Amino acid sequence: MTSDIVFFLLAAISVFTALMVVFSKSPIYSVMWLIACFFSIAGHYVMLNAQFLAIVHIIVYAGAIMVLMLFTVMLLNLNKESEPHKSILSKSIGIITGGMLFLVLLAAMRSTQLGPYSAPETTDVGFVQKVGMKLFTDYLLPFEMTSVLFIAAMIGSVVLAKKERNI
Amino acid sequence: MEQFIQPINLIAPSLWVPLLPLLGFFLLTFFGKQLKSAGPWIASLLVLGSFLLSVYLFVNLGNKQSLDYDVFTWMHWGEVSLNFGFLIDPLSLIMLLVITGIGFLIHLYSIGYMHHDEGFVRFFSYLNLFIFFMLLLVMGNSYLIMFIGWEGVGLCSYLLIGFWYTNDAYNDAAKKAFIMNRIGDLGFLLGMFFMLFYLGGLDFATVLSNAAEFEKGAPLLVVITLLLFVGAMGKSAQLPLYTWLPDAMAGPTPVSALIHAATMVTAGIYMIVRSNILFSLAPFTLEVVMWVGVATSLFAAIIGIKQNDIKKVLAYSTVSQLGLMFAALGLGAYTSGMFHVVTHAFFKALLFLGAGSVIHAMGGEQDMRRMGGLWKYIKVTAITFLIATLAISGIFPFAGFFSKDEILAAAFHHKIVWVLLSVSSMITAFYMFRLFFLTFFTSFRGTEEEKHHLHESPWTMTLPLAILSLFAIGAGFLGMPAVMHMPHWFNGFLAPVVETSKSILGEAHHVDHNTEIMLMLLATALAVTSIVIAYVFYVSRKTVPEPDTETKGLAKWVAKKFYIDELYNAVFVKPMMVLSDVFHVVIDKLVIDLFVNASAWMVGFTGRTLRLVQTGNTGFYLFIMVFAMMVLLLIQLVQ
Amino acid sequence: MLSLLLLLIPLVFSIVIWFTKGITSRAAALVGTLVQLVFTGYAYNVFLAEGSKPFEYLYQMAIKPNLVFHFSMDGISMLMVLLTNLLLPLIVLAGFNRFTERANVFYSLMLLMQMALIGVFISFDAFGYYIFWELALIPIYFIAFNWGGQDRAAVTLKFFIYTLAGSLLMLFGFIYLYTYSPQNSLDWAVLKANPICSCEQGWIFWMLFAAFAIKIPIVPFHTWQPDTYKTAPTQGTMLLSGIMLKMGTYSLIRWLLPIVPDGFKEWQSVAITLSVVGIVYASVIAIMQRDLKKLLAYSSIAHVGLISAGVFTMSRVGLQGSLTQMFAHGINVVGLFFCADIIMNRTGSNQVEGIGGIRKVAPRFAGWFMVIVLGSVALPLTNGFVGEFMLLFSVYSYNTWLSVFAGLTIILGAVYMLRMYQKVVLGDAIIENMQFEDLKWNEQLVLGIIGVLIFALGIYPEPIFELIEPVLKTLTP
Amino acid sequence: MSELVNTSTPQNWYLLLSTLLFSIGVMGVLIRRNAIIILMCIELMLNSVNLLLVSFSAYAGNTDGQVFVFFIMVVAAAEVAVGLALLVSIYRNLGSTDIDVLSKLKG
Repeated sequence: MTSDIVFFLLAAISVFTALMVVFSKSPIYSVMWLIACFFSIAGHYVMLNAQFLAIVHIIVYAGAIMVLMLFTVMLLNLNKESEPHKSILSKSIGIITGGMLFLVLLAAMRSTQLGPYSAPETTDVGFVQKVGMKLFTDYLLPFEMTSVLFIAAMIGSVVLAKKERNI
Repeated sequence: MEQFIQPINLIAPSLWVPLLPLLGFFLLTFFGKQLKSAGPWIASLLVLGSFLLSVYLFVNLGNKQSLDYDVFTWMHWGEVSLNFGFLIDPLSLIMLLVITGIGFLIHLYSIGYMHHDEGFVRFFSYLNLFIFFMLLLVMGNSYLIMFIGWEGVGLCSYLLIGFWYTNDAYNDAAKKAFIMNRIGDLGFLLGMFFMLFYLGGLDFATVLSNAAEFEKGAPLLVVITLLLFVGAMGKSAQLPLYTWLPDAMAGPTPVSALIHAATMVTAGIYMIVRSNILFSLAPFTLEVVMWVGVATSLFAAIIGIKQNDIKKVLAYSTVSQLGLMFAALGLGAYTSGMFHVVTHAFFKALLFLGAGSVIHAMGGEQDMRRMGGLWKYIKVTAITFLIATLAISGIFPFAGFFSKDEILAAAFHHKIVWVLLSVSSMITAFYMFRLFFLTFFTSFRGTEEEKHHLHESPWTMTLPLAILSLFAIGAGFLGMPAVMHMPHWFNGFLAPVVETSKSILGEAHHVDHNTEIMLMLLATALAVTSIVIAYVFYVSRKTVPEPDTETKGLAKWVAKKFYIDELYNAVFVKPMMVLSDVFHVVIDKLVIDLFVNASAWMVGFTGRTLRLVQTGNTGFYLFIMVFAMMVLLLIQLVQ
Repeated sequence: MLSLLLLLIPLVFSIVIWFTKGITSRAAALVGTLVQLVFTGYAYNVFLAEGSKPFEYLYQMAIKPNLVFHFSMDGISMLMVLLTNLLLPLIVLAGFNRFTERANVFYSLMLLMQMALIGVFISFDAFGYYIFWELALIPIYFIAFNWGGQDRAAVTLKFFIYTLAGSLLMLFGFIYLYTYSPQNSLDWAVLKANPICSCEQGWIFWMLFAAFAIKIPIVPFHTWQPDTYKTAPTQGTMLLSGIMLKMGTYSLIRWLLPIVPDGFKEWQSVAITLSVVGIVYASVIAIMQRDLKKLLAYSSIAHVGLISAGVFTMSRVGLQGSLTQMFAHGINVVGLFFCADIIMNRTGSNQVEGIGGIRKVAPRFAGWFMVIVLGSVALPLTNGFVGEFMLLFSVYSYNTWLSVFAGLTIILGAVYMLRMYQKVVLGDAIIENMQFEDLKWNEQLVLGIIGVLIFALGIYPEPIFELIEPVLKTLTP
Repeated sequence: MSELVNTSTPQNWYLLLSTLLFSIGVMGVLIRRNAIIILMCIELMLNSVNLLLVSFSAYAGNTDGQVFVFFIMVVAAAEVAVGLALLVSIYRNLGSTDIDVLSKLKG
């Protein structure tokens, strides 16, 4: 029962913060709400016994990505409300479409046949050891490839963000 | 034919008959330069070799035996197999002797005639090739092999007519000959398809024995024979496909003698005699053959009257004589037609060679209006020419008399044909003597220079003339009329070939002896009358045909050959050219490419239209993306 | 395995040639094609001795979808491989006294083309077949585009799009066949053994036929061809007309006839009529053509029209005749284009009119040219006649009247060929002070080989029959 | 240990939650014009999917799902890095991160 309560609590926080991300006026606030949202999701991970992922999630998202975002927002001086508003019409169309997508996904979910899973023999699926074993045996090649991807992304972003002098 | 036994030992010699000239062709083509002036002699000797082999075969085979063997399988599919094989029977033997014999003489003659030509060696290689194909034509044991020869001689005819290839008019004539022949060949080819499909093969034995199963007048046989006759019309220059032959005189004169008088053009007659059973079973075709022959004979004879080129006259006379032969075939007198082929080969070759000798003496001049009085300059030529002219006019006892008389006798029961053929013979006698008198009598009408140049030809040319004139005199005695109480050797020799036809056609209409004698006398009288008329015109009155520009009225029509060439040009050639351009410019470039380009334009148009959807508004793109995702999910759900 | 080697030799040489330069390139190309020819000779012997077994090679590229490269060989494939590998050295040799810019690329592409063509002929799985079919288009596109003449950009684009559109339809057809084949297989034997419902064969027929008809080309799908033949460099034209065009007719026999027999029968009359109309139509156009290469292009359309008509009769004689004629036409048309190339190269004119007089200065050339012309007008004892006789007979067996029209080819063929020969070679030279060297050694060699082949196969076509007859027994009722 | 694992909660709820988060992300993408916020919304959507994967992994007792999440994070990090670099350079050129200004792609 306690776990249900924890879940609902976390879920409420997630949804609320997500909505705030979308609806807050200033980008700075959006970033902040998003960080909060990520933390709640990390909570979900812990609830699902995926400790490794929870930690990585916080490090990568909250620690790295969001800091990067924050820096960018400040660098571009976007913290003040500079965004011209969209018309009510286009806003409502967006909301309606999003809502409809939600309904459709809901309908899809309802018609989904979940499980039945054979009861998991172990509960340590999310432990560092397990994930590490997987990562370094079955998924070794993709794992190594990600490093290549990262280097490419790094170089790419440096090149893109660099000031072009000779134009 | 079952009584024939195969004399195996004769196969090898018979194979060498066509191979020798082929060897000559290759030798002269590839080693012509090395052989130098020996080349033509080698070529001639090889043909002589063929002739001797033919004589050997003739002596050993006689008409009681025949050779029929396959060398290898040429084409085959499924159950059908078409073999490359030879048949030597009395009919082919006669043709073999004529071809190789006259062929050799003409080779010999050409050594003298073509001596100064730069294409001397090339000429002989073509001649050898021609002999090869002609031998293939008469030796084949199936229509297919005959067809090889048939097309092959067409090719050689093309090569030899256009021998002087720098002259475009000659090239045109050569091309015309080839194409006209090809029209006929298509008929032949289709005829072969019918035979292959319905008669189960193409070799003579199969076709003729299977055809004999059909009743007389069966439509299939009529179709086949008509198609074959189309082929014969092309090759043997019958109406309406005759126009190439007069033009073919562009070739060197020995070629005209060999190909366009003695041998190739008689291939059509050979073919019909070869398939006489088919034709006898198709009376309708025989009727057609007869009328075409009669019409051609008369038509060409009339044109012959007004020609002034010595070779053109001879050409029309050839067409006319061929018509006569076809008329004989149409009357069912196969052996008579064949007999005339043989005698005609001798005297027409002689005429052409004589004409060649005249042209040689005149230094290339062919217009009779510029000749005259040549008798005293070139005696040998003149005498042999006279013999040949008498022979073609049908004067006793020259060869033409006997063969022509036989045909007229066969036509006697068919009065209209008989009258027309007699008229045609009479005209023949007239224009031949017109030619003779204009050339050899009265006084010389050429330039002084030409007069100075006049000389008798070398022995290589006069010897063939002499030999041929012996045959022109004597060949007739091979087939003595019944009234002379001598055996008709020729008919007897060919009897095995036509015996089935005889039984199909029934007994020929025999004229009794008195009538026959009367017919002979009448024919001779008509010929003599013509000669006298010609004498009065061209010797006594010394008439010389007027220049071309002054010809008027009907005479002009005749001199211009009734404008048949112009008619063909306007009806077939020109429209074809226009059609060609229309197809190319209108249908290809406009109609079909319109569709092609229209589809290309459609693609472009669609692109230009769909481009407008790309507003560049990122928000809009996002919206569309989400919306489309939703729709896809919905579709998935609904299903 | 031998089949794989047949593919690899040209590929390896193609790569090697890429790294050579100038004169070495064409020498290497000649060596490569000769090696391939010798090897083909060996393969031919093996084939005659052991049948198709040593040629089986299967490579499963993916299991789902079931994509297979299946190489094998039957008599028909062997015939086409022989033709390809026989003509390639001749085509390479034909360019031996010419300067070709970037010769390494040129000959490399040519060898690549050879590989693709062989791949088409020995693929027994529609997947591999389709890949090679498309692969063959790429080198020839670049050859025509880079070394072509006037208007090459537009003309090659038209050619490329035209053929590609056809292939696309073919791809649809094959995918459909794949979906409905019992084991989800595109293997030839499987497709042949399990024909789909005859109600659907009709449109499958058109899908595949469109691709083949464009490649062959059958009127009215032919408008890309004359321009392309004209524009492409002559060696490219030889490849196109001598071999690539045979891909279409070969495919009619290999892929269309056995796989959709009912569709074939259903549309037989239409296809034959189209082919026969094409014969007369193209022949008539050829009569008045002013451009030498375009004239030959139209004559080629006429000839292949007869070939496809023969295939569509579905009879033994028709198929046998068409294969014989494919081989013969490949040889003849290469010879014809080579002669045209020599003429254009020496006189600088590509017009039928306005040359003339070549025979006087170059009698040997004129002689060989005549021989090839004769082969092309199907004179008996030349290779053209054997095939044409059988083809016309097959059309005759199908319908007498059609055969009359088809037979016009022997008249019209003589008309345009002799007209061309007369205007170009005979007569007096129209160009003043014409410099026309007689044949050089390589030209003599090429024309000599072609000439000998023309007569050899015309007199004794048995080797061809021997190869194809056992196969045809299984293809026709 | 075992009571910490929240498998007693029906998995449907996790599905519902991630669907909701995903839809909110989509909505944000649609109604906001600031490119940075759109980028954030995309992150949100990615996270909802991650959540889904982790829940399936936990319920099915299969680690593969978590490995996938790991890779998604890697891709997300790379994407954000490149995306932000793009934004910086766009801002530098156009002086704005408003997506409505980015209409150079008009066909």
